[in-house]
Amino acid sequence: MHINEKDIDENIKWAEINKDVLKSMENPRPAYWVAIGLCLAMLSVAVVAEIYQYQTGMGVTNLNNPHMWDLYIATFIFWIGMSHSGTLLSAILHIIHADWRKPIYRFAEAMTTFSLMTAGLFPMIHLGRVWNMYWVIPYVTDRGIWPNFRSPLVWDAFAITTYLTSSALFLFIGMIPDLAICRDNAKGWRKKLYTVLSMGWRGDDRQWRNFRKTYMLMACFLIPLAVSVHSIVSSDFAMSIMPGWHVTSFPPYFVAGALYSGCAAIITLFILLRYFFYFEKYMTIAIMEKICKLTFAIAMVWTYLNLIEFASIWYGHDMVSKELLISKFTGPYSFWFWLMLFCGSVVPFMLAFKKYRCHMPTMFVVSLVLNLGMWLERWMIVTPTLSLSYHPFQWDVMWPSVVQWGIVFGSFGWFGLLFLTFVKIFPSVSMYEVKEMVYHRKREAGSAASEEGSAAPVKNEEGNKATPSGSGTPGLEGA
Amino acid sequence: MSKCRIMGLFSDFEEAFCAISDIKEGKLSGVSIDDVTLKSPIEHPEIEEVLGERSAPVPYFTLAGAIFGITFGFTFLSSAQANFLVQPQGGKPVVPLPSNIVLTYEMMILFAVLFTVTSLMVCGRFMTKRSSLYSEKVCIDQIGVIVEMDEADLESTKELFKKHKVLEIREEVKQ
Amino acid sequence: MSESRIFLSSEANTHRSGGLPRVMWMILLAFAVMLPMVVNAADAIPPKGTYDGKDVLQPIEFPHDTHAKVNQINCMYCHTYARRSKVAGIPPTSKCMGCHTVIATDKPRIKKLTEYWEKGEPPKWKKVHDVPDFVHFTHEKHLRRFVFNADLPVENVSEVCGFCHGDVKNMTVANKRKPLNMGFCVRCHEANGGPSDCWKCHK
Amino acid sequence: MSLSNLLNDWTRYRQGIEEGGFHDYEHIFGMAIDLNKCIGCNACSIACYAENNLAVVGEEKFAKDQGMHWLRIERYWDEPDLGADDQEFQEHGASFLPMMCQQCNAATCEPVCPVAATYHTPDGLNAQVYNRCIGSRYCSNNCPYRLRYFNFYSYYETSWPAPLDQQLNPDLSVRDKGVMEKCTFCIQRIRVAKDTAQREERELVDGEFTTACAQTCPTSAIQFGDLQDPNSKVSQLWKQYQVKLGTTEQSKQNKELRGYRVFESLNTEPCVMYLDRVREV
Amino acid sequence: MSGHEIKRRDFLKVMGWGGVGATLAGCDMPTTVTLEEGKEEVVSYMSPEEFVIPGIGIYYASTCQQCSAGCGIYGRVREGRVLKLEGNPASQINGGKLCQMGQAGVQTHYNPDRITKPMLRKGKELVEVSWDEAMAELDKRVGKSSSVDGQRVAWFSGSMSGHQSVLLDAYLESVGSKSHFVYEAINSAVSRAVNAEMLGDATPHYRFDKAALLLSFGADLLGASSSPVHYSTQYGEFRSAPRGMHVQIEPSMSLTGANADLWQPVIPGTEGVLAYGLINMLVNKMGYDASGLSLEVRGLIGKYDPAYAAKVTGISEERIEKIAGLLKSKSPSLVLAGTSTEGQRDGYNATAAVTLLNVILGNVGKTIESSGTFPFPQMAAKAGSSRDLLSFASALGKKQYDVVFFHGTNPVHTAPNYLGLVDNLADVPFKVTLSMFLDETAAVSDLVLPLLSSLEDWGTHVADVGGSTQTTDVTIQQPLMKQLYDDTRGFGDIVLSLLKARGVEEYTGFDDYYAYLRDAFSSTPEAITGGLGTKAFWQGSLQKGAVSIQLDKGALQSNPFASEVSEHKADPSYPMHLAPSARLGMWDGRHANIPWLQEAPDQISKVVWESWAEIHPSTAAKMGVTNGDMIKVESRQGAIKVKVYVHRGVHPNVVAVPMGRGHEQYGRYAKGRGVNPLKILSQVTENKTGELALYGTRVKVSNASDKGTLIHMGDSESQVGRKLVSTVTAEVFKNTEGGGNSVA
Repeated sequence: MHINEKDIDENIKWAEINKDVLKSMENPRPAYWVAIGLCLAMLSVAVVAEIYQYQTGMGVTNLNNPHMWDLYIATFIFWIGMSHSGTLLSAILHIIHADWRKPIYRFAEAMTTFSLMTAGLFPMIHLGRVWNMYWVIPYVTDRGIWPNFRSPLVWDAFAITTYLTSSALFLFIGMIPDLAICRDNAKGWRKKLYTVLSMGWRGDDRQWRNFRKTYMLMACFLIPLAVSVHSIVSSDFAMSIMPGWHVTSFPPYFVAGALYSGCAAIITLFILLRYFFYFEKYMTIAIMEKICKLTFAIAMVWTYLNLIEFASIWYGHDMVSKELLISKFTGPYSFWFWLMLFCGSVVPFMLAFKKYRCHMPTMFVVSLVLNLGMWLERWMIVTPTLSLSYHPFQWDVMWPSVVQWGIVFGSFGWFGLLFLTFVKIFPSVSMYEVKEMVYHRKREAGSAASEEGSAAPVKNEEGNKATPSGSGTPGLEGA
Repeated sequence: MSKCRIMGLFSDFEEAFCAISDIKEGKLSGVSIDDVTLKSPIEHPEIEEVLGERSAPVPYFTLAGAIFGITFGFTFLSSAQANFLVQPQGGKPVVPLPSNIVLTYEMMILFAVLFTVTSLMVCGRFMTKRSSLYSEKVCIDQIGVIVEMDEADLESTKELFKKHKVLEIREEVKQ
Repeated sequence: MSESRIFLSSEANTHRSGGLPRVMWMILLAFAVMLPMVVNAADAIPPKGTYDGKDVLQPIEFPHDTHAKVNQINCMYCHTYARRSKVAGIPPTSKCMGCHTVIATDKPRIKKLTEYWEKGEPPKWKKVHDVPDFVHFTHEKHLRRFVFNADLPVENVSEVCGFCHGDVKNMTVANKRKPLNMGFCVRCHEANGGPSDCWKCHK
Repeated sequence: MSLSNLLNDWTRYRQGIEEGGFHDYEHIFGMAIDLNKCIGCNACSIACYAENNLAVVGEEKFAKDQGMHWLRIERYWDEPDLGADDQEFQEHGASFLPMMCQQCNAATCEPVCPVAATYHTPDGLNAQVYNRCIGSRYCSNNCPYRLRYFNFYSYYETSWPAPLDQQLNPDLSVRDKGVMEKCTFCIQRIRVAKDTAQREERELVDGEFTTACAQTCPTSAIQFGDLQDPNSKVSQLWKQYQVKLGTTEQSKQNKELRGYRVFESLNTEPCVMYLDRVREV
Repeated sequence: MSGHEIKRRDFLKVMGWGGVGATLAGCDMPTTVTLEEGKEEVVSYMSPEEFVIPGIGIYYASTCQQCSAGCGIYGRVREGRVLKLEGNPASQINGGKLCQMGQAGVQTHYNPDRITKPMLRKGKELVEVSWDEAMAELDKRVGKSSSVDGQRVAWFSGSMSGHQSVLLDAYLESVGSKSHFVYEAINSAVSRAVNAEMLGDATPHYRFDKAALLLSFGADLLGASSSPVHYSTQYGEFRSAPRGMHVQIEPSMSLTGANADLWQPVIPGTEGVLAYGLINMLVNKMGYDASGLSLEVRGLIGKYDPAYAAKVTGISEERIEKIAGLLKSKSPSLVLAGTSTEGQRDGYNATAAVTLLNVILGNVGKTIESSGTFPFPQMAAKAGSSRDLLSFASALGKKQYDVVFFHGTNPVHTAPNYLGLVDNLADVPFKVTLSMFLDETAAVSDLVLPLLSSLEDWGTHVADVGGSTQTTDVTIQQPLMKQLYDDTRGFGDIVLSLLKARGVEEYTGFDDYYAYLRDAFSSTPEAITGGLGTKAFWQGSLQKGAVSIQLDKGALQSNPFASEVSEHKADPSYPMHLAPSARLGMWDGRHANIPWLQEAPDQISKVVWESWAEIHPSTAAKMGVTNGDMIKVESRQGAIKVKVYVHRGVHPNVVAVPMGRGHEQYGRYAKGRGVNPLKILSQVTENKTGELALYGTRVKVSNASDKGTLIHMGDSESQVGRKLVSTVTAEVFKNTEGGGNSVA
């Protein structure tokens, strides 16, 4: 297999980029439709399960007195976690001018938005009285009652609202120039849609200038926001007094876990999109390698934080937490716990080998396994604590019912459906930014090769005074 | 004397850059650099070298949003808590600082982002009608330079454009 | 007005009144985010709100106006449990018959009543003023607060009843005229220093 | 609440911290349960079913641990305090522990409820407002005693086939599905006594109110009363056994004295004192 | 009959449901709340009593009928519905306390499975008929005009007392029947017989609140005893400072055993040897004076040297010595025998040995007091025994009866299979059951008469346990609410109408049982009324719930005797002993249809809703079973399959299967749930008294190879190092709380 060492072939014509990406919105491979059908089927399982649960009561989930939370909350955290990579990585990489993010950030951000929308469903599904869900929102009534702002669940509501709004806006703002391209090329309802969404993008310097600042500012705000969101989600547990939950290292642990699962999900979706939409030119193996390396690094951070947690509990004085830890290793859930450690800490070592990194089918499986590990991590946070907490008389081992599994299963269908619909309607590769990437890379390459004077695109007829020296063109001054 | 606008489409940025440089250097009488607008498929921050630092006040709005978020957030939360009929404090103060700080922080970011986006819409003149000079090619791979000038200078401008290998010149259709 | 007298005589509410929230609400107003509820109730307002209740078909079309307005019978003469119990109670049939074995015996409604009495079966009245089952309203305490402890002459008790039941004096069959929702209760509790403990009403 | 009220509150709070807890309540209802006397007979538990409209969930749901017993008698077989466990036989009998909501003064369930459906009343009780509850079940997760029970189903539909429903106590609600519930220290009984006292314009007297469990306990192992009332039987007992609120570890003058609170080291401030079980060895 | 009842007690009428802030429907699930005006109904009283105020509960005194202890209760009544039962603080028996069965009395009353109309067998089926038809049928069979032979009429009931008993006697006399069988599956008939012989008082007062040591040979005082609440209140006193010590010797742990300081397992049937061994040790080693005993007794005691006792019982000599030492050092003590001691082939002798311990230790008169003599013997309690069941069964076998009445007991459920009760009953031409439920006995009857519940009916009761040496209470049972079903009748009313149908002159004047009771009270001697007028006395008695009767002073005699306890033999083919233990809750099975009690965890195993067998871990290990696995318990009379609960509170040779479940009929909560160990009892009777030997059955136990889980409350049986139940030694207790109330 030929391995392309470049992130992108800088000789791609800009018009070709437009054509390729626009084509993706029309003619995907048939596998795309298979995936859509699969997602619909999965979603319908969840819908049936949820209707049954709504009518009958939470009892159908097998939840019981010690186990008041289970898969719903675990999966909620999983989806929240998955949402972290897209926006957070996109924002960080944007700030540090890592331009290889450009072909992949759009779908990663879409993944953020949709996994947040999936995550947001879970607290609702999990509520005993969904129809009163709106009581968590601080709205003014004459009854003089408010939500309890002390509750981490209310923080969750605030944080998720903020995060969803911000990351959806970030995704949308970043997409405006591309929407303008779509607008110029679409017909029918799509034309109307893109005309409205592109908000009158003209591509003039005023728009670009404000656009650049806006995008940078939002990126700056999104980084701390994303970190705070998962820290707040971790405080659902860390703020309680339960052993196994009341852990100081939970916020960084959750954030690391979030990035980890997000990166793994990016790999999965990367491979899928690359296949569905013939994106081999843009989603290159070189980029894949970079994500894999990043994922590996985060996996090691996560492993380290795991060990920190074990060590601090092991050498700590809290006997109950220690018992819980031991039971995690040896108790009724130990198989899943070991599986989590295997998937989360051992499997990523495959990422250290270039042979595997560059082999798409392997990476597809590996990324799914990593995400399985991360899902197990959330389950192993939620359930064993409830099974074996302070009061031994109320210990219990509980396995989720088919209703819970059905809804969790269906949530993947829901996410998949949203995501696949999105990539079909919107450009999943940022056209203008790939152009930028190509442009700057070409100039870099040009500057390196300027002695030969062959590929140098820079006009120098009027002397060197008129040479633009923007970002991405270092070293030109000396030429 | 009536004003008119023309747009020249260039195949690459350097040509357009040089053309604008020429305008800046006063090679085109009656046309100042402020009359020039650049249209491009990608962002070209380096154009500021010739166009000068044009204003982009988005950060001020962001700052305002953040400050509003903090004040509104904290005020809203603590007034809600103070007005809570049953005072569910369980031995803790009415206005709990730790949780309010967390929530205020979220409000700060939310409003900062909202203000930023709003200001982009306003400052970037979004949601306005596109002029007839708009060319789809600008969104593909060509650079447009729009110059606004007296009709008298029309020809010299065209000349300048042609000198820089303009591909196409569009004139605004007069109503 | 006697109503306001009642409220002025109440103790100032220590829990909720005054300054900061109003200032805070002003700030809110300035930001023009939330408009309703800004006007914080002053300390002398009977419960606000109206409700347009529908007519209820009762087994006997009991004329409250004839009893309470024309004949000036005190509310608590018939709804006698109100001063002792959480419920005001429908008067026992024997109480009706106490008068109506003599008075107006030829009227059709009274004939209907006599039929019930002779059958030994009380009429099945329809409930007009209903609150949800998780609300435990107590008539007795409200009467104590607004009538007995407020030195209101017992003859005027209908003013207090009217807070929640409307002007029953001028109705035949009682009709729901007040919303009787939580906001309605809470505003009055705020204004008059009533308890704000959830468990007072919800158990 | 005005600014001065906010500040006053803060001052009160600071003082509370200095005094080892915030105890500025009208009453603090508490219990003393003598495990030396408790015989584990279950009478209290059934009395609670009768008083508080507790649903019978049936075999399948009980098997899934979805039962609704606000007051449960726990039975342990081990003997950690009498040296090694008996090897062959249960020579010292069983250890019974009646557990109902401990009405913690620093309840861990309260701050986590997103809608403030559980909060501390001026009576010093840990209230659960059923009609406000949205069923997030966070409170139960954060209760180290696991004494909160969730309505996993609309139990009322099957629990009281007519005419069993006529037995339901109208003084408190029957709970629908999706609502958390727990022991209230028979608030409806306390309220009746308080109302009577108010009507007669006097203070609440110890002994005129008690919980259903304390009322029925055949050995009088459960005592219930107001800890703020220095003359009440229960506060006398707390004093007698030198058990205090506002501490995470009881410091007694006489170390041998019985009396402890379950998990008091977690600083939940439970209002139920247990007197140690006694065995002659 | 029902016409004047309304007039009589109009204030008990059930007020309209919606009347006063109805109860149902909790929170606002959108579908369940109707707050529209005109949806709910509100109904007033016709003409209530002055003290009836809607929204305020009223308390009426009555007597609990959930077991035969006769506790005084208060019923809380609101809007005409009885909501909750509480103990009557004035009661001498329970002093304001109540057990779980008493609390559940409301669920017997409101039970959805009560029968509401008389049922007559037509063809194979029981069909609902009118009272007229039912009474006509009765008249045809046992009425004045019928040709029935009074000798061939039998009445089979549970234990009873008071005016109902008087009335029933009158009826049986009018019929000419001498066959009144009084049967209780849970009884203490053997102890009564021993006490009557040795102490001259069948039911002396046990005062363990005065004792320093309680030594119980399987007496489950706090659980299934003749007066659980009474004994529990006493136990509370007993445990207060100065704290008494409690030693329990029994084959499987009862609720009482679970509270013992020392619980000693024993092979059923060797308790007598152990008791003699203790006596031997006390006399020979501890210097107790045996000179008061006859030579014969002394000779017998001499045979049981501790080494022999240790060999038979399997309890080490040191342990026997320890217990003897305790008996010596802690005086006064109280030694009691319970079902496991009594329910043996020679349970009488074993019980006598236990009682002899009291005599030797000098407890008689100290912790055992005379119960006095009740001046109205016709009203005194007729205590149940299982001997009556056996003789009834054998009489049935001989086809001695044409008409049998059943009331207050369910022999078809509780009788062992070998008695063949169902088959024999099929030969009885006419069987009448007076019952609230269609239980097993009612289901095989030809006529079922629906009874009022105990909360709807009148009655008087005399308890045989409780009370002081000076007085005892005749407790009054009064209706707490209007009857739920119009076509149910009180027991007294039915017997009265039977009497009238027999044309007994004395009783024709009474409209109903209430009138009879009023009349009986109006003729109360002044010594009892205390000079109050008839009406005032009646009202006062109703309010108090009881009439206090001065007792004729009695005295305990001491007539020590002893007879040999037959040797305990092993049975190689059925090596295990069956302990069909009775539990507070299900009792003998009569409460199996109360949902609260089905869901109340068993005190020992914490199992709900199903049956279980308790075995020792070593037994379980041998069989390779763990908690929840199915085992087969097989006696010579049959086999049951039941899930197993393993704990160390059982003797390794014993399998304990609590009774109470395994109903084939009865209501929705009881039917088809669990197993009934009484069914497989062997044909063993107590030699002397002819009682059924409950603990005399030998069984073999095998693994039924069916894994399962027990439905039970709780998980860990260990505190895992948490300080949940903290235990201190009696030493510490004595140091701090000592003898007085002062705390050091």
